[in-house]
Amino acid sequence: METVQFFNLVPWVVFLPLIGLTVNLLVGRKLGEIFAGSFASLATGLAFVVSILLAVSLSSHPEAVTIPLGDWITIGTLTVRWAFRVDTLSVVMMLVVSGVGTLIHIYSIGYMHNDVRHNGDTGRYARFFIFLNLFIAAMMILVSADNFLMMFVGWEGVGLCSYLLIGFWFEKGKNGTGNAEAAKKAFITNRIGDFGLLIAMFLIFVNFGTFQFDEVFKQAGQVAAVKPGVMLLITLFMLLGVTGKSAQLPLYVWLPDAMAGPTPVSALIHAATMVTAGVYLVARSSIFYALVPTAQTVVMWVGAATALFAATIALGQYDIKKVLAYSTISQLGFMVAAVGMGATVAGMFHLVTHAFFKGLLFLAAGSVIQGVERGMHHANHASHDFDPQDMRQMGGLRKQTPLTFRVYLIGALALSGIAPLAGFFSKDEILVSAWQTQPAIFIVLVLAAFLTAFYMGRQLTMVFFGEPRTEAAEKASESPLVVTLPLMILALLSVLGGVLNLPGVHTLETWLSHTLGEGEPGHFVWVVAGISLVLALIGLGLAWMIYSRKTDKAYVDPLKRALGSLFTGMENKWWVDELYAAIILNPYRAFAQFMADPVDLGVIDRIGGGLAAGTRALAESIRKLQNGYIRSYALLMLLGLAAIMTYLFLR
Amino acid sequence: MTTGLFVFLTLAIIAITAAAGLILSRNTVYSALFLIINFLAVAVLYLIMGAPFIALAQITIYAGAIMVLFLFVIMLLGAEKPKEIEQMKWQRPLAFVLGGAILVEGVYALLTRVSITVTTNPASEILADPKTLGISLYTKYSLPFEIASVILLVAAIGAVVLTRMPKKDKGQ
Amino acid sequence: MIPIAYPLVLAVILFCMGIVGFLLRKNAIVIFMCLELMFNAANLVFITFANHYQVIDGQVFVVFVMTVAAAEVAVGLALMVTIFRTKQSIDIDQMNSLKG
Amino acid sequence: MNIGLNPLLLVTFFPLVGALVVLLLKPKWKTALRWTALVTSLITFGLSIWMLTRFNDIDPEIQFELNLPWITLGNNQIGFHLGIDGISILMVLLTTFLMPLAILSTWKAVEERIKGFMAFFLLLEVGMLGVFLSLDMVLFYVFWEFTLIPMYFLIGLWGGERRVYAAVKFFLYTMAGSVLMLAGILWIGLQYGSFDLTQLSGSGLIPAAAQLWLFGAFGLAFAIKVPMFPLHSWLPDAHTEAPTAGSVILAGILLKMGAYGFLRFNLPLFPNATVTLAPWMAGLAVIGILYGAAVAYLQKDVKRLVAYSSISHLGFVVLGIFALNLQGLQGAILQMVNHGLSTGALFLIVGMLYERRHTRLLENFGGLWKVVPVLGTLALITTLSSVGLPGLNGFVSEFTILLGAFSSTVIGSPWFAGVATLGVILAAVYLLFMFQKLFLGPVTHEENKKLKDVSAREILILTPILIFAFWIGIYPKPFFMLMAPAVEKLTALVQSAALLAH
Repeated sequence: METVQFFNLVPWVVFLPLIGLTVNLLVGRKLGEIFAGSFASLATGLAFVVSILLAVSLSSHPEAVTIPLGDWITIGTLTVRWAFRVDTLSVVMMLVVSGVGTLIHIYSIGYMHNDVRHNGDTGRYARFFIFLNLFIAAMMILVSADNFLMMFVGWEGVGLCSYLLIGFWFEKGKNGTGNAEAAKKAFITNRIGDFGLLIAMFLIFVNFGTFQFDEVFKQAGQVAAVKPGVMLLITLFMLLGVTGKSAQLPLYVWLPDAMAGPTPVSALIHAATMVTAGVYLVARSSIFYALVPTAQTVVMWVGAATALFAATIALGQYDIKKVLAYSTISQLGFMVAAVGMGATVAGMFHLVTHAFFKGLLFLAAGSVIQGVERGMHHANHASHDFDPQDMRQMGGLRKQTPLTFRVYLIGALALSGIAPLAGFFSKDEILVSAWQTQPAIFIVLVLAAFLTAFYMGRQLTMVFFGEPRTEAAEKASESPLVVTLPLMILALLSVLGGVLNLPGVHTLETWLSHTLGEGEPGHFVWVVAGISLVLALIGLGLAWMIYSRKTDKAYVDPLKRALGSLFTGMENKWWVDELYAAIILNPYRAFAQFMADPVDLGVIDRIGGGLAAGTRALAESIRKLQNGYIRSYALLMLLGLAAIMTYLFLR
Repeated sequence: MTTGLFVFLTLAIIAITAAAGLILSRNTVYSALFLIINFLAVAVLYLIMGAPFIALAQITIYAGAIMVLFLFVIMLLGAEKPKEIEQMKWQRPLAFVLGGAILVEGVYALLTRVSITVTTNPASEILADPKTLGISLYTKYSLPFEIASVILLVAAIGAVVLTRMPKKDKGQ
Repeated sequence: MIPIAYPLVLAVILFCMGIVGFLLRKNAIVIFMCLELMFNAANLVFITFANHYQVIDGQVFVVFVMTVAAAEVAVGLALMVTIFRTKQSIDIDQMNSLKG
Repeated sequence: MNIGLNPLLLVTFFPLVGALVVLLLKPKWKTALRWTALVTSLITFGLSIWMLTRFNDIDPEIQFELNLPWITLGNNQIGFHLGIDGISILMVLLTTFLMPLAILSTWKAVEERIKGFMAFFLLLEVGMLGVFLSLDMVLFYVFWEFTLIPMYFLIGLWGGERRVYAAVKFFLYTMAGSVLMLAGILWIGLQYGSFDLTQLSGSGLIPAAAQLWLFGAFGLAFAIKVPMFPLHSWLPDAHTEAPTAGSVILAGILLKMGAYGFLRFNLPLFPNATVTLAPWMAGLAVIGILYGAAVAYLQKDVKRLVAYSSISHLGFVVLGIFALNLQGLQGAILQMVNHGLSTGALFLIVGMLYERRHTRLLENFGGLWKVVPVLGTLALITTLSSVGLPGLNGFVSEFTILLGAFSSTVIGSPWFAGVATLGVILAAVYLLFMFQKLFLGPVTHEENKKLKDVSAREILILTPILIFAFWIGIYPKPFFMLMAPAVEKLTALVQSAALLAH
């Protein structure tokens, strides 16, 4: 082969961010913000370059390549290597992660400059980029691993970064601990998912004898034939991991709280990349799922249910980022449903386009928030009860932040599925495969898509249209170029993202088929496209009609009157957090308390203490014999003498 | 009843009565005096049983020296009539019961093992001679004898050390 | 010539009386005297058997017993004096500092 | 035999030399005392490294064996028998590695009676090394009990408020167990004419019926030391009251003596009983994992929290041991090392906080990451290593243990490992709770606002531990290689012996 092969460069996608973080760790604080930010961006950018080189290499040599780096765990039959797997699937993920990652790094240079000042600790600027680079490294490990265990390293590593970044302003939030609590919640919820993944891995090792993707998938058919129950268990436990990481029912609850992190984090980790890891996992293991129809059904319903459920909640939120968070959950539901239906390519397609437009939306939201914050400082608000993220406090921002408004509009339209933006094509592919195979799923997803358009319309209207509802919104201002430049690039991608897998061309389909096997290319069904497009337009229009009129300051959502208690449910996220607190957290707390106090201190500690006390009581009673009276000792001696003599006589 | 038996019984009664007096008398001085009577009675018994040296030693050392020492201490401490109230309620009855039991058992042991027909020997010249005792002491029992002397020395020194008034520390 | 059992019985009686006295009285000096009484009873047994077996060893032992008794009385009374100095009493029941 | 150059003898007794030197110094020469102890422990560490370089890591047999006649008891010879293999060498290295760090941590913490402290500390090292190197049961017992004495005084003299209670409790619990072990040792010795472990291991001499109660007698001693549920109640008190260095050594090494005892005695001597009782032991281990985690969650005292976390972590060790396969056993041994490192480091960090604030109650802290960023970061890494985050040391061992237990034929059911995996979640719950209470949130106490960040000495203490945490997490191969031959031999021995008996 004449073309140069760059496969050996693959470890650098991990090493480059690691170098970036090490340098920042050592000198980042001393060399200032510009250096820390740009060096971290450079590291990620280089990782993106490496990813492109890998993609170029793959285009001429589409077979999977494994680049071993070293041994990791070797015990008996258990052999796990640090090894990278370059195939079309992993490279797609790498491109998304490092590409969107680089843009968000650049955005963060400007965003964090303001954020550290707003929150009053400039010393944490470098730390932010250290964490971001660590995240990129972990995510790269996740997507480029050649075995389940190494993937798990990245899997937990991104969870850690998520924890660190959600709790970045660990002294802020509700009661001062809100952010720290949110971070902990995210990590622990993810750990519940990881528990499932661990069990799945144990089962894989016991039944396959290896963790390596190639070998496992090679044997999958055989094992499924012999032990269908085991395969079902593996896939279901894996699904638990997926629901944790990709925020699906029932483990989605951490993602809305995760919005406590700085906005670039929400964009990068909690929208574009990390949360899609679950989708990636199912795509990677699509061979498993193809073998177990029951598991497929479960996955698909989990995804569809999440898509609809989260969309309803998004409808009732006022926090600009929370709406996007629930929207993310909902869109992840689409992807999971897609991979559950076997439409892996459609899922991956949506994953990519979603990374573009949802990343865009979050970053733009960040720009809006900082704009409002600036306005807030300008207006000298006593900032305690003022929440710059509350959409009720905004309004009319299209004038103050025109550029942000435009990119936001593009993102929102893409998300709503308006042709010919990226979201239209990817969502359409999912709907088509549902239409063809699972009508029930189709109905649920279409409903979710309608709600998506509606809540995006609501958000657009509340934030950008009408008149400013507060002084801060009135005085809000546009962000600097370093912030808006990534927005524009992402907007461009959101517009053009559909090209990746245009109906009839199927670039992505062909590309991924080298890894996922030849699938049936999704047809373009006019009926479906029509339905979804019309519904999206109706949703947007309806939202516009309902919300554009509201300008008064004491903001009451118009839907509240129309839907009544139903809206209260949406507003309160259907009380799921409270439900979990009641059935899991509080019982565990009570159980731990019961174990700690009555059981450990009261029973187990008393066993030893009781033995000691028994000995003591015995000694105490014997001690009384030693009364100090000589005559009484003499009497006892005599008693002994008499007894011995009596014994001698009676013998 | 032979003369010997009569003498023995008389002495025995005196000894027992004196012992009872020792135990029961409230006044410590009386107790000491009763004990002297007891010693004397027993000394006479020794004499009868052919141990004149021991009998005299008993009178001089025990009845003489030791009991004088007792009386001195009693007088010195002024402890002729201390109050005696029994606090241990089982002590008294048990003392009698056990004392009685030992007595019964001892007497029973004696009477079942020692025939009543075996009598004491008349005093023999050789055994009664202090010289025999002396020879035995200085030959066969010379080592215990020396040890006994050391014990006496230690006791003498010990008594002195113990009773010495604690010296008031100089300069205080 | 009396039956050998008689002085032995006498010795037993005296010994038991010593014991009972020891147990009954609280006056430390009387208790001492009771000890002497018991020694005495033991000595009587020695003498009796010396006479019975016609050997001198019994008498030798009596000498030793007397020696030890004398030493004991000397030390014991000295102790008594010391204790009286500190406690102002020779009630043996007050000497119970070593109780458990 | 060239006794003078036997590495084991040198390593074991070199601290004794240091202790003697410490005894000769005057109590007021504080610096000299500290440096003597530190240098001694460093030289001991150097000696153990020297030993490692000469150690043949593909040989499963006992190496550097030293067998001197010691006591003759009738027909029985009690030998002064030392030796090392792949299992014990890691324990020895862990001991010699943690000692200098622990001593360094006392630099500011121990100001009174330094002489006694250092002497006891070095004596403790002799005892612990002796335990790991003895191959004669009686000698083992002597060292085993010997470690109690210095630790008793370290807790009882230099400990916290309830130190005497804790010291006595520690002593009595351990003693109670080991007395039964002594009975077992004597019975074996008298019955089979040897106290020598190398002769008895896998000999199949002991009949299955006797094995059961002997397993119980030995196992009780070890289970108390580990400690396994429900014999753990000495541990929270001892850990909490001990001085920082004492807690480090207690958690880092003394607890490992129990697990090591299982490996060295119960498995090779009583293979049938081991196989029979393995599910029960595994069950207790699983209960311990979950129980320790649950109880740790609600502790108010940081040290108590870490102490209960030890129960949970050592539950994994026991689970791995009784999985009786390569993954389980090797994971268990590595987990012993890892627990020594991460819990040791946690105790060191708690000690550093205590030196600054003189309190261990969680409610008195909060938001410290802002005040002491470097310490916060070090604490974060330590916490994560304890949580078992992949890439750090804890994960490798916990994962291999669970994998071993999951596939263990001896335990017989994947349920044990499955339930134990829940411990992974719970570990995150209580450790992140701890981290949050200490370092996250706002600074709520005025006193905390001016705390000093770590000194160079403190960084010097923690860095080596964290280096190993990363090393084991990323490239544990050398550690597995070191123990693999010995573990393979042990596994084969247990399995064949158990097969013979069936």
